[in-house]
Amino acid sequence: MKKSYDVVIIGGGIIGCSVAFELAKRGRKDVLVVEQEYLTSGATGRCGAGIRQQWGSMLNATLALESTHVFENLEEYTGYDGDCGLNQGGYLLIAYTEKEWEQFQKNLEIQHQVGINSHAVPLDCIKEIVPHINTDGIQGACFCASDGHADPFHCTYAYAKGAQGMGVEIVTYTKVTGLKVENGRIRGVATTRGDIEAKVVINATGGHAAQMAMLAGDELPIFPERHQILITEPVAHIMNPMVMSFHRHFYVQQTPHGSVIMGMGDPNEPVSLNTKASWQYLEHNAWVVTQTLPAFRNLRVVRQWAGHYDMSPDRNPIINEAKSAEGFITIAGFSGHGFMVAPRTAILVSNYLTGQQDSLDISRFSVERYKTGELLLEPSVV
Amino acid sequence: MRIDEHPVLSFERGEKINFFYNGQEIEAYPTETIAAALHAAGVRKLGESPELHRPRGLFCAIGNCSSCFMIVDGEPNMRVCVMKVRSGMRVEEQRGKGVVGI
Amino acid sequence: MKNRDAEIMICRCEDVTRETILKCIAEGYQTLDEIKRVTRAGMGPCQGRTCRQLIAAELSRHYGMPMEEVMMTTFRPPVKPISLGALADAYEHERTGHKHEKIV
Amino acid sequence: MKHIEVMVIGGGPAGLCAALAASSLGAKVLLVERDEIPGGQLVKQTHKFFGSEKQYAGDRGIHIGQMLLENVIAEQDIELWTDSTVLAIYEDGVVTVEHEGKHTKVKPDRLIIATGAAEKFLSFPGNDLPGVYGAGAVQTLMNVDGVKPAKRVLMVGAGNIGLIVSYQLKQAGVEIAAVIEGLPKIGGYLVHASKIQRAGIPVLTRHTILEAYGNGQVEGAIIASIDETWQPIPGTEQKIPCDAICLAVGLSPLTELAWQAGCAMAFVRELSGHVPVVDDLLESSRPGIYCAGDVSGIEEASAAMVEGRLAGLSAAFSLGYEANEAKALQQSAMEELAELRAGPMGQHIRDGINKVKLKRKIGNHAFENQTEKSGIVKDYSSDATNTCRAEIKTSLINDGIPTKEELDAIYPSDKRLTEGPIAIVECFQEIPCNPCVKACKRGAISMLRDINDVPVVDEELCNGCGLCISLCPGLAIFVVDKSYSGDMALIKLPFEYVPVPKSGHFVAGLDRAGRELGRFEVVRVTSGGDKNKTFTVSLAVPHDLVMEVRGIRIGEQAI
Repeated sequence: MKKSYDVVIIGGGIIGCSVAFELAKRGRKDVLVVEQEYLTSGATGRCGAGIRQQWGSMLNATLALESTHVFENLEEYTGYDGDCGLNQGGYLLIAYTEKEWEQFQKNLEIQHQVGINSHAVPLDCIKEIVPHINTDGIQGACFCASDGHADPFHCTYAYAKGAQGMGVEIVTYTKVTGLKVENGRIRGVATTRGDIEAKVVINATGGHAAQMAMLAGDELPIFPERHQILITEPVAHIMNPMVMSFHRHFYVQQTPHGSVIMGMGDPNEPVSLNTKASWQYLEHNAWVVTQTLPAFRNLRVVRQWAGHYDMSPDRNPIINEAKSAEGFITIAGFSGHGFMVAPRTAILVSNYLTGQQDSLDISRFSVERYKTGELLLEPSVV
Repeated sequence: MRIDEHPVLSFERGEKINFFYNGQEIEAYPTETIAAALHAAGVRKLGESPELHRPRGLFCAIGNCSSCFMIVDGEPNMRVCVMKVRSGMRVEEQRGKGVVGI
Repeated sequence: MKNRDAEIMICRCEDVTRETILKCIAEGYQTLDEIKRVTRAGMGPCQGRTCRQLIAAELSRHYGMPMEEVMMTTFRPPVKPISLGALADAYEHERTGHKHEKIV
Repeated sequence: MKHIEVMVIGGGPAGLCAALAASSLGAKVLLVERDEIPGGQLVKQTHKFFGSEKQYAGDRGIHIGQMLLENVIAEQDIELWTDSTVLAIYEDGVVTVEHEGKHTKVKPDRLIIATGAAEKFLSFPGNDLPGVYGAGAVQTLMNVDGVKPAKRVLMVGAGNIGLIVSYQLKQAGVEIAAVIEGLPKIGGYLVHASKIQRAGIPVLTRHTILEAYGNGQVEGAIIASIDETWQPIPGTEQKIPCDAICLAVGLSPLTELAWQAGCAMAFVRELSGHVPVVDDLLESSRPGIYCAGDVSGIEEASAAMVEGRLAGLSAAFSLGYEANEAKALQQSAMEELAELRAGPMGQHIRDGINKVKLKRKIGNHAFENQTEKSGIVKDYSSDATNTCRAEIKTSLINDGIPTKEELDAIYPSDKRLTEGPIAIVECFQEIPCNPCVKACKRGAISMLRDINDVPVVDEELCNGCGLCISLCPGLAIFVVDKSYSGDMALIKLPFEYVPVPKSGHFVAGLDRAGRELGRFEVVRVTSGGDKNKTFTVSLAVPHDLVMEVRGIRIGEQAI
């Protein structure tokens, strides 16, 4: 570790590592990633790692589609010799209310405009996609065959190792304890291993982002919210796609390894950095999922855990350069879908930092939107 | 090989029962675990490991590890070291990951 | 010569050999958590009860670090697998105060 | 949601005693055991326990387990859930249990974690072949299910478990190829080693297993000598044909629930791994959560029982039950523990506990205050280290066979030997055990300071009655009678195998290494009783062999 870097990235999750990689690819190689534990130890390593393109806003649909293209070749793209575990088994979105079904149909139009190969599934064809599903109460369904799931650890390591190969440095078990701001400009970070100077500091700390930004005098509406997941024993292949219901707040999917992984949102979950799992969640998710997939009653849960969503008011990412500290950029607030849009987000941010053109307008993600009211409305989140 | 005479213990085994191992009928006693009954019948390979398909047998005998996973009456991943044998039970070698009956 | 390490089983549940663990350490992974994530060792039904100490010992040996300093991974619930059906019934019971009929 | 005052997780020696102690003070207890039959390791321990009367020394583990279980069942204030596994301890203090197939929630006021230990695994090629077992697994198969695990076994590890299970295998009629041990000395009690040596089972220290081989299951093992750096010495490899390899390489505390509960943990080598940091009353850093038995450090079951009792008392006491009585009972439990740990064999436990104490001082401040609040904490471990204890330095520690010097030192005078029968106690190691002292109605066997001392026989008081032979848990007492006849002397030996010889039979007499010294007539066989199960066999041997013959063999069976 040197005393000074061009860019310091705080947070060794998928966002921090992918940004490091894209920056290095664009020639900004004097980069240090600082991670408080090990890479992926935060939200990335705890997430469901679904990759969904079936979004309801043009922006999210584009981010997701273009990210999916990166995931499809991530090993080659980063030069990684491991397996990122991408499994494109599709996402089956099921609507339990008329209103939801109407929304799905609107979403399809947006998806088609962007070029996503999603389609509506007639009720009598749902079982062809997921044979074990209980179709009672389902009003409609959509499917996108190229949606899927990847291994969050290997994806992050692919970026991290690719970045390291180009000269990026990564330090783990090192905590950022302070930010150095002078004359309205970021100057560096204080860490448990000493002070480091930097021209640009990127805050990719997920649920901790608001706290971190405060150290630079930047107030951001990002809140950590606990979300929980459970996983079953591996069993032989029983289901291809991810099944997801916004109405019932759950998603469930079988990994290539054979385990069935599922998660559930709780509308009453308080804002907190708590990452303890609860028995209430365990029972509730089991109940909800077995209502839709009764045959899963025999599956046995081997593990449950919790992580954070980094929530924003409109449940979309905030990419923001602090007014109080020029050069201090927060990339957070992904509200539960950071993993699946990370590749394209990293490209967007890196293009911005290296002065390159981008087809997307990064300013749309600025925190200014909450003042102007130009929110990034997304109807389809769990 | 059951122990018939022991200097300290006496085994009250109850009535003899039969169960099936890979379809083959095997004698057992209801006081025995499936693993013990199979050992008594000379069967020590209980299955094959999930990825590398290595032969696996009993290891801990107290339900701690996963070495003795077998398919019992169609249900995979059963720890036969702590599961009592029952008359007519169908026990099969588990080769690789279990196939859950749904 | 036969590769001895490929014949040494470290994690029975996930079939992870010593060869895999050592390769992982050689690639620079430093903690049990990372090794668990990259190899799945310790993620199986026994939750690392048998392999955790063996991997910790390998890390201790490789990095010349006393066992006292090898960080343990989190022990996540449940300690024994339990069926979704049993969990769902418990939820149903809390919700309605009586036992839920089994849907098959 | 079920509410209970004291919940005990684990129905082994610690858990059973914890439940009994807490309820004895008036607390309502829920005891949860994952197995069908509570008892933990006691259900398969066919050997007699060491320790003192207070820990039921001299009784076999299985009988102690049955007795404790009967007491638990008879106690109205203890609810017992068997076949029930605790799944998790959550942040809100809720403990989930799989009970009668249901996901059941319990909210205890106090929690005692007594989950015991799991056997350690070892790295060697073929270590997952069918036929490689944990020693405990073999014990379960033999002693619970009554099934022979194999025909010929290689035992890896000469700690107490390795030695005891080897003996039990022999009792079940299984051949033991050898007991191998990586350390330069035997780690278990030497009386256990002596017992198997005279049955003809070699104990090889500084040996390791290089690999297990076999097509689909174990057909043998390759072992070798190792040097000081634990490296195999080329050229010393030996092929050991066997159909089972038993790993008795130690236990590690089963601590996942303590981790989940958020108890402060520390890696303490002397206690065999990560353990919850507890205070003298066994409370963890999480107020209201206590840990007892192997989960907080691997020790003998005798210590686990006392720890369980102490944790149960502490939990009930903290709820306000029988404050005065509880304090005195806690005090005496702590004294018992100190006594059990006072000998050289308890050195590592004392060291380990001292390390935990250190962790506690530098750790959680609130925790430290809480410890002081209890007010009755006294440093017993340093008392124990003050006394001078000697470790065995002769070859006895390597093979379990006493040297001539060691034997000469305990032999009675020639005069006394010719006068009539007298007990010879071949117990050279300071281990916490005293049933022999209690066994002698004449007070002829004594210990100097405490139960860790080696017993001394008063040759004037001893009349050679032989009552002590079948009461010594180590089977280390023999009675020699040189006045038996002009040609022959009588040797009385403890005997725990089948078949039992009958008087008039001729059997092979064996020396301390299991070598045959000749065939001799059995003169008398007396039973130790239905519960004791140890026979005393009297054998007529030539005068010059009476100090050599220490075992017998009937037919091919070395004993």
